[in-house]
Amino acid sequence: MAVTRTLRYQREADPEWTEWLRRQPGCEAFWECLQCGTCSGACPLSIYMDFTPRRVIALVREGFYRDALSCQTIWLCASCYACAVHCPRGIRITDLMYTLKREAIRRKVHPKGLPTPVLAQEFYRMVQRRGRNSEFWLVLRMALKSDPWALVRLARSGWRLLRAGRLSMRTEQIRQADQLRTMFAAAREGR
Amino acid sequence: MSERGQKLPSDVRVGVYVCHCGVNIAAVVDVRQVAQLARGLPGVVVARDYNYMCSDPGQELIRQDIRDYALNRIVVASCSPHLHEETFRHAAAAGGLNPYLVHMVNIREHVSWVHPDRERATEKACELVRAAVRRVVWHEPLEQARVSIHPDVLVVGGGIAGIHAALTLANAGKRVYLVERQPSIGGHMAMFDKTFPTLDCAACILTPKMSAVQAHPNITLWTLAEVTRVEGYVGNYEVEITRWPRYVREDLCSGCLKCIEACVYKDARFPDEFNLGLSKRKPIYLPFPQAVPQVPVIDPATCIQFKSGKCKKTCVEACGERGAIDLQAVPKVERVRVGSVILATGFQTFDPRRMPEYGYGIYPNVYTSLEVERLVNASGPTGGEIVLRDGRRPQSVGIIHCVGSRDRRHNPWCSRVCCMYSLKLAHLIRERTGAEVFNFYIDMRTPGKGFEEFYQRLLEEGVHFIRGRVAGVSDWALDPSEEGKLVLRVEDTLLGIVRRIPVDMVVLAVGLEPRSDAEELRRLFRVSCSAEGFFLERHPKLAPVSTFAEGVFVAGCCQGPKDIPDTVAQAGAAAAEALALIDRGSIEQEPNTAYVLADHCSACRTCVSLCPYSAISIVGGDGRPHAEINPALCKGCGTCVAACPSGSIRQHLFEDEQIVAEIEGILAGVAGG
Amino acid sequence: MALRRYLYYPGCSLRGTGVAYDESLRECFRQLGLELVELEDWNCCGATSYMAIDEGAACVLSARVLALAQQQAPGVDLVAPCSACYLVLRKTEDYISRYPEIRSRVEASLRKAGLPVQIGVQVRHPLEVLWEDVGPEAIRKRVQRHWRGGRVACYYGCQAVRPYGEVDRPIRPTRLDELMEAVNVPVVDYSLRTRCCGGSLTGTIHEVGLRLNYILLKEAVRRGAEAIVTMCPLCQFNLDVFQNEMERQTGEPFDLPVLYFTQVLGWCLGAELEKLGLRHLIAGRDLVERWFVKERPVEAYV
Amino acid sequence: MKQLADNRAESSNGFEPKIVGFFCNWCTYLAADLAGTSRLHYAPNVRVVRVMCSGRVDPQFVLEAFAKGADGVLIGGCHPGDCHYQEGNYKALRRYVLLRRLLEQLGVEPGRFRLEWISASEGERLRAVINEMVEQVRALGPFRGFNRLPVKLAQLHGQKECSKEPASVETVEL
Repeated sequence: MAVTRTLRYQREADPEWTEWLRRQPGCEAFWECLQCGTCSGACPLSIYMDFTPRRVIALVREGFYRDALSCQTIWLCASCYACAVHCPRGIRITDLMYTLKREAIRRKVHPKGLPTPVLAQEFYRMVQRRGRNSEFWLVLRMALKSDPWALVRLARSGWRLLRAGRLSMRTEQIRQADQLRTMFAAAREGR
Repeated sequence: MSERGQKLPSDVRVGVYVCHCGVNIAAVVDVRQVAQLARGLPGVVVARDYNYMCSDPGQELIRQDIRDYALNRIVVASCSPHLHEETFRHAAAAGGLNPYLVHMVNIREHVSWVHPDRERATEKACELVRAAVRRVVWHEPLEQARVSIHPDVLVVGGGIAGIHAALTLANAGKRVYLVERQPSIGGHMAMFDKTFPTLDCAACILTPKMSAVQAHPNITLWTLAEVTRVEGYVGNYEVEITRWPRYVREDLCSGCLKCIEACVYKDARFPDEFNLGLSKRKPIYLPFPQAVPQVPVIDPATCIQFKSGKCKKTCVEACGERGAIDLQAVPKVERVRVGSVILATGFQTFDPRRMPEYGYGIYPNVYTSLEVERLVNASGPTGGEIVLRDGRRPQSVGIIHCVGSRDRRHNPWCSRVCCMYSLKLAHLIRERTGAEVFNFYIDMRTPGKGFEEFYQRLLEEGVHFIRGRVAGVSDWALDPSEEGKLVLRVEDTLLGIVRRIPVDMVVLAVGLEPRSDAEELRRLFRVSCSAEGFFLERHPKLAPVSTFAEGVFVAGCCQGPKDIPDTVAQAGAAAAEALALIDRGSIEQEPNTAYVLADHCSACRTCVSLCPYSAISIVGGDGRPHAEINPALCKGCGTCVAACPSGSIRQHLFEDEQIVAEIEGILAGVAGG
Repeated sequence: MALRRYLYYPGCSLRGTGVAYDESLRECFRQLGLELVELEDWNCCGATSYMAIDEGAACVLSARVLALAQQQAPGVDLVAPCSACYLVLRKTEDYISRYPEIRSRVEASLRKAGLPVQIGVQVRHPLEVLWEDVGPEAIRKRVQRHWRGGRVACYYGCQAVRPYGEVDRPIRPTRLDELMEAVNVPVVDYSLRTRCCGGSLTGTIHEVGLRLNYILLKEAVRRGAEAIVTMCPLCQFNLDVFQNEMERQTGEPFDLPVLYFTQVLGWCLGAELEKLGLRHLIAGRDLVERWFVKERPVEAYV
Repeated sequence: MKQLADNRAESSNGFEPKIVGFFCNWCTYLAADLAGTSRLHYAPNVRVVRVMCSGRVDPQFVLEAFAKGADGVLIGGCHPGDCHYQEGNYKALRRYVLLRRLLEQLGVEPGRFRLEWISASEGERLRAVINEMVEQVRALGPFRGFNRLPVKLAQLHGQKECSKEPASVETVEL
């Protein structure tokens, strides 16, 4: 029988990272968390998460950023904001999740095999280039990159959509895509 | 300048004392440097810094220096004058100096606690001390005026706090007016069945006190009454009380209640306020069986006679010769003079309709804790049976703690009593129905005498304690076992698992909040409220029942959430403070009154209409007319002083020279001043 | 009635799977005398994915939309029918005003593009416009057709009523229900009205996304609803497209029309049937065809 | 021109405005005490002169403060209806409105002179008001003295010291 050993050494905690997180937009209030669990209770997806949202906050408060960044929780978050509207402390948990997602991608520690980060990145690339998202091509690219078998399932719904006149295979693009690219560049440079 | 020059005493000898307040000041402000600076200021003979100026040795230091250095002005740089001005005035007086030759500088609340930057905090402290030294030079010896204290007391609110305060005062031989807005005294406590943690019957301990109020020769009890106007000041308040008609005369009624029986409405059909609408009453009713006074009341909103004028008036008939029913009664205004006031107006419970996620008002089986108090009460709408609105007996009950409390969207404070009353209700529900009871809590708070033991008892009784705040209550069934139930979705935070718990009954442990009209009362009595709206005590530790309006005291939940033992203790304290005031007979008044330099006054009358106390009159009609200020009426606001076009009104302790000197002192370091 | 003008930001979904929303919204607004002028050269709002990658870029995307609105018709409200677009645009406005760091980035990018930097655009959801600018009473007075369909469950979804929005109160909103009642459409008390459909989860973690929508449909049926009324293209998509698949997996039959509120409203207000995009619906075709017919005016029933 | 440029430079770096506060004893002074007990940190630029009521603030004090080199003056009183002395704060308001007009003529920018209602429970608000005002005055730069005084105002300013006659300027109706 295999047993797992779970122990956290205090040296694994990084209070500076917690401080950094606190300064990120939307993350100011997590320090006030009461650990009441309202977020998890309100979240329709918490039952699929490896850590409930409340536990994620507990992890970031204590500076255990490795657990917080590599967990599935943040990628199961559908950004529905139920936690944020119910939180008695006014913590914008959804915005905290976004920050963790960004940080996980930046550090490349997001769980492999989950298609959610793939979708996010594909979406990002497509809009970055064309200014708009073309649903058909987005889903196709995501499936090819993460789970080609899903195409079989997708084909069925795709067919229904096509018949209902809801599937467009045209690539949407804005006229001034170059203007948008200039803007991204300017924003990256900052002021 | 000439005027000021004349007044400047030739031999000013100032002593300056800079307090460390342990580390409270010294950790931020360089107190040595402040004292150093003070030493160099004109007029300063001695300047010291000391660990605790308010301590006995600190005060002795001042006394000693007055003798050794022949000091005639004192500046103490320490905390807020609201805290220790009296202390240092006493110290100066003990050293043989007139107490009004002392001035305080607030370098704690206004400097060290709010400015973390050492250099800039020290700079500010130095400037404030410099300003104070310049100001104190202009101080003059003053005599205290005394006002006598009227020995009668007004108690507003007839809950347990008001009742206890009134009885304490009356037993000490003082005359008390007890004013209650409801038709009976008793307040929220009268609604409870048992009290935690001893589970003694609320009625058994409260009813005798209510009767004692009624019977006490020193207490004038006015129910259905409200304070509508307040004038005057400590020692001499003039209060106007409006008494709304009961339509049944208290002096004639024998309490036989035959009128209620005789009402043309054979069945009770209007929501009963005392039972929170869980039962019905007639238009003529007794609020509850133990009501004091034991006199029925007629509700004009539902009585046929008042609505249409076409009632057979069977109640009048039933009363017969006694003739206690007076349908012509009109509001009556009483005016009383009292020396002090105790505010004991209580609280209201949080309205859970403000949190639709808990389904109150949507699902009939969601109750507030106060409603359940009535349900478990033997004299309540169900005779103490715990049944749902449809008559079923619940087999499972969920009690949600902290409803409206500890919530930034609603009331951020902890309501203090909910954990304990939830335990009490859990015990009573379990005892009487055998139902499975779930408590959903964020933190269990049981810090009173016998409280933790009671929690332990509940744990042993098998009540569930789930640490987690319920996210929502709904009748959404995901599983056949949940059909027909209310489902609570909650993260059991100790398990780290989200649970769905179906129950028959949900109890919302609603928090305590200030009454919605506390604001009006606050204005009437000119007391302050804290940010959350509870009446503000003068000092949270050292003056917990006094307010910033002298002679007005607070007791009970109008000052903040508290349980019955704390409420009674506070009511006793408020009564004791009032007694102390009365027995002193008189009170020293701050001599900061305004006065007129008659020679300069042109009797232009600008000031006369400005004075809110009508303290100013024009005298000397025959020769040279001028304004005169009655020092007994003047409260020292200084509005007339600022408004006098000829500068002939002045104010003790706030003389123009003093204030201008202070301004100059502050700005002395600025170039170009 | 004076014609009110709004700028219109359809968003990517209304160009594809949400085309029925686009068509019925335009028609519904026309019926009420509200003019929609489509924003020229609009771009994607960034949706939920962008924030997960690059916060600055996400804000720049939405800021361009807002700036275009400012440039093309200053002072005119911008209608965003997709709840996700609505939330993202409003959140961006909030972030720009709240966080100087983000503001300076956004302003730099707008300046570079020659777009207005000072943005004062009011972003609004069609439900909010109908409720506040027209009002349920005025809509009630304009009813032309008597609803022949069954009871509906009003599903608000998540984004539109969440922290940055002002469509309705965030917990147990009621405006969509009241609007349906105003046009005599019976509603059921649907306690899952703001429970999330999972958004793009049906595309990523399909089983989870499917389960969320199964729960929503099942509860609507349990409540006695014969159709669901939605106000977001993603919600409509998720609830509409996968009913077959759910039926296969659970063995429970599902064939509920999932309508846009603009379709129901438009029909009741007497819109031309062909312009309501009904042909784009997938589930519950039989009911849709029975309910939405060219009908005599409402007087015939009185 | 050069001097102007210097002013700007000074205002952007190192200029710490000096603001005189006149706080009423019952509301704003207590709010400052509360800010202290709550350990709310705020800008250390305000020096408080305690008065019993905002109604005690003589226009002369305000002029005196500006004349002696204050960069701003903040009067704090009780909210309308809350005055410990019934309506001293209304008197202060009337005086403030008039005085602000006069100060503007004298070249004192509106941001330098404020009247705020801050109750005993509003420690947080006190902090916000002070921080905001300090920033505002910092942006305005140091106060460079009054414009040339109109005669009437010169009288008003010095009246308490030099004149025993009732002043004939607008202030009489205060």
